[in-house]
Amino acid sequence: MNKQVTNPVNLTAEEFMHPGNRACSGCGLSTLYRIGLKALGRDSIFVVPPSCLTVMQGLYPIAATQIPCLNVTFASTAAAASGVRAALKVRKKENTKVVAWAGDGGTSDIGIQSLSAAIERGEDFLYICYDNEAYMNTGVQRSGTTPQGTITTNTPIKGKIQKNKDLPKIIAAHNPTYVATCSAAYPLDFYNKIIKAISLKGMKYIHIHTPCPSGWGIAERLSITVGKMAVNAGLYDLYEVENGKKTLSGPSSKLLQKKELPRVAEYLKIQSRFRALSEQQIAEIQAEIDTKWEGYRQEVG
Amino acid sequence: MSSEITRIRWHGRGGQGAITAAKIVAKAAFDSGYEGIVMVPSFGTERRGAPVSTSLKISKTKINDLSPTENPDIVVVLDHLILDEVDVTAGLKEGGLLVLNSPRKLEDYQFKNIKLAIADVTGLSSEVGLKKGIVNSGIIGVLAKAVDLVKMSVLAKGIEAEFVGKKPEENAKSALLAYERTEMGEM
Amino acid sequence: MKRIESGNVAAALGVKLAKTQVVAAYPITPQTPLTEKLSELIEAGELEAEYITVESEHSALAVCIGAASAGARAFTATSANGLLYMSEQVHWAAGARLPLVMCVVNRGVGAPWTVWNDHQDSISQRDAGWIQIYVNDHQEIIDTVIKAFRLAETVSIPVMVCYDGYYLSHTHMPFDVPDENKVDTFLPAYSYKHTLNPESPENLNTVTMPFARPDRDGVNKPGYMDIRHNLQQELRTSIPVFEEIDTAYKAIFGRGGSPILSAYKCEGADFIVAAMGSLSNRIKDIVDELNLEGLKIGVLSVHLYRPFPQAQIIAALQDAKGVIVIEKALSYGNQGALFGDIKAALYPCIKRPFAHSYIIGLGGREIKKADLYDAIKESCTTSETFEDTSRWIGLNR
Amino acid sequence: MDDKKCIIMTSNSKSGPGDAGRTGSWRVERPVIDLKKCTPAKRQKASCYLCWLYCPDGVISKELEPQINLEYCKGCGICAQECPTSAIEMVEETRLIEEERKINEKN
Repeated sequence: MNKQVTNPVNLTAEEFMHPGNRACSGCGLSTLYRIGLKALGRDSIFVVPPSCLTVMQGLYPIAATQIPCLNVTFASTAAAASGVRAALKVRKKENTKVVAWAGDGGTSDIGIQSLSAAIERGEDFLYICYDNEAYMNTGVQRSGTTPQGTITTNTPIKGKIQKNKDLPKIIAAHNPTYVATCSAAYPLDFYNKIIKAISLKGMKYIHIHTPCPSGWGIAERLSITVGKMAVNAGLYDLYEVENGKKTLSGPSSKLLQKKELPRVAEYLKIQSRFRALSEQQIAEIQAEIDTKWEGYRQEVG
Repeated sequence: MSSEITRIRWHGRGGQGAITAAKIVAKAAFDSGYEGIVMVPSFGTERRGAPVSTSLKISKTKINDLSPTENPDIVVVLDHLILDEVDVTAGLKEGGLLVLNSPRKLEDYQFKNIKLAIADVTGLSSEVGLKKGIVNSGIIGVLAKAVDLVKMSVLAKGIEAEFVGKKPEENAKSALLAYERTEMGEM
Repeated sequence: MKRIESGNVAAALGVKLAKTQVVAAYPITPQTPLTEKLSELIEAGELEAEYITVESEHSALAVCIGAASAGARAFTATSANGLLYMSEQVHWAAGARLPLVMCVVNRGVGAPWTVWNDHQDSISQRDAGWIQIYVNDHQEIIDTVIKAFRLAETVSIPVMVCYDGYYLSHTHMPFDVPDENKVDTFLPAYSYKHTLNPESPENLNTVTMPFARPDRDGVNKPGYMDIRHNLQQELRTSIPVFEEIDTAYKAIFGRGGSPILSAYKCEGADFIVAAMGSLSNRIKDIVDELNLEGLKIGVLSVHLYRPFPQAQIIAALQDAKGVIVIEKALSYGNQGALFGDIKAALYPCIKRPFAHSYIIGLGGREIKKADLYDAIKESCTTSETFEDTSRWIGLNR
Repeated sequence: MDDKKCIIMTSNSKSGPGDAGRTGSWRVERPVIDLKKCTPAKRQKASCYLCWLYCPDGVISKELEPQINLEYCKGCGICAQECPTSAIEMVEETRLIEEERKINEKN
């Protein structure tokens, strides 16, 4: 491959997002959004439901983004994006990229119906879910993707009882054109996956593990660090699914060569949201990770 | 006004084509210069096989009342077995007309104060090469014979137009044959 | 060209003539045959449009919201619980000032389930900021759908064209299909002021403060309440706009002339029956009989229900002795919806007619001619003053 | 068609900086770059720029001597945390403001 590798030096310096926006200090979404826009470029239209992104993109009459955006109701993101795509088709502006960008609640909970239908119809747009593992915009309530044991404002003492939904797996079961998982701690991997996604026709889905300092109970400066820890411990895997085939990608694929991964306890204990987890629960999480990676290693032989 | 409206109520089974038959008559009436045509299918959850009814009102002037007909001048029955399930003559005006597809004869029926027009549409439709159970074209012939509302030639054209791609000529022939074979009686 | 088809087909042909570009469809009785017909027209190549089969009514209107915001003429249709399921989107479309057209094929709402006709579905959405038009027959359906697109796009407010489930949707009646070329001259190309455009990016429907706020150039921009006030103002403006559009339509097609209210034998009448939809046509027959009996009585059919045409209502009713409102929906816990609105409109009049209210035909309950006759006649002869409750006719049948 | 002159008010925001105001005021700590340690500054060659990459607010410039736009920098400290040469130090904002005030007074 003689493809140029994207790095911070050759990545465009052009910014499509304005400083002075309303993202919290140290916001994982903010980095992603900034780098994501560089990959998407100006000829894009966003569709955004209520989420931290709604606030980050600005309050009327100032937009923090330089990309046209349609704010829509919580449950309707993928349907509204389908409408935008249809209009561009009849207006013969098919090169314009349509990008739905929603949070984990907006995707795994209230938005899953319209998203599922859009994939089933074979719509042509990119759906990005930034998963900060709770309803952060409303003040940290548990969502379908909140991990078991997480303290949130409506699981305040015992932590969330239930396990999280594996949303990318649910999406992949629909057989869209492309599914990828990313981490906000690896913005260049995200950049590359967007570039790939927008080169493909049909429905593309990117799911991003997105640290949130206030919701996760970490110092602002640690949001990249903690994201890397989740990937390196093998807890959150970065992969792509094409034609039904799942392949570990980017930083996660490099973990295959390692005999032992860093312990997940390190990742869990740095965040106050996991303070209700017992040693026993942490050991169970570690055991699940170990089994999973044993499986990955056997697959590649 | 109401006295100028001819009201026809159709009885059939879901899937039998009573609505299509009523539609053909409605179009033919429209083509024959009637301005007020209202064809009201029975409202709701039709299911294949279950008895259904349709109202057709025909007038020279616009009709304002879109409700199903309670007091028909004519009742058309596509399947004589429905007589056992439904009181088809309910509300039929005195001296009104009952148009019936039945293998039985006029004398087999005992109605009071009505005219009866009868033909074995089921039998003759297979005679002209239609699939068994196609009776909605034939019954139109019986109706045309019994009442002078719309000319048989206009109806036959309407049938051919409606059944494009579905044996249009055989369907028209079925109606013409039924027209010829209709037995009429008053009781 | 005259055709004899169902009301749903009449609506579909109107949508086709309007050269709608995006259709979102989700089945619900009795609307379904309308969007089925559109799928047929699109698959047959008679209408060049994107047909999107969504998974819910909520998404149906979302598709239209997306499409209209991105510059395409969009349409959907629904009934009953489907309309209620999209209610959030109904409000959204009005607040975003999207020029959508939607047919509501009126049906009673659950629970309990009913598939039959009344007006509770669209009446319950009367406060959403849409223009609501109720039509009485197939000719009005097809003509109004075409006019609705021009109206919506002129004032940038979405329009609901409401017609009775089954009574109109499934009934076959003759109507004239307007000439395509003439419709093209009547209806200009789609436009939306804030179309999503990468060349001049705007962020639409953003969080808006309770107060005015300066933009990037320091110019104060309105707060939420000002934006909502503007919607209210321009809904009022849409009344004369609709009249002008109707006049333009009449000039081309020779039909129309009473888009807001249509009056039948109301001139010099002592009593006037007010109603909406196909029921108003049916009441004409009763009124004819009562006139023969010596009563001076007419029918006022209310077509434009939102924005509510107060001035026209006053002009039509203030000289009568009595107004009898017969309707198929109510504001539960209060009274008939149209009745309440008509009374409120008449309040400023020095000499007011009495006003009586009847609720009829809910969930498809059979409307008997005798019931209508008796109720109207009783109201004309008892001549009580304003009433605050509605009488229900046809109960326990 | 707009003879009735509808204004059509909607919430349609136009792009511009500072929606949340001068977010530099949010800072508790200020990133201070030691150019002797900063890789591109030291090498005088475009390189590294991880601070620029990770900065959530895009307030660090991609220059040979990277500049931080303190008007908008929220002071999260990610740049300091992720800098491979530890060239960025987070310094208490109030202390720096106080020092700056003194310098200004002298001048």
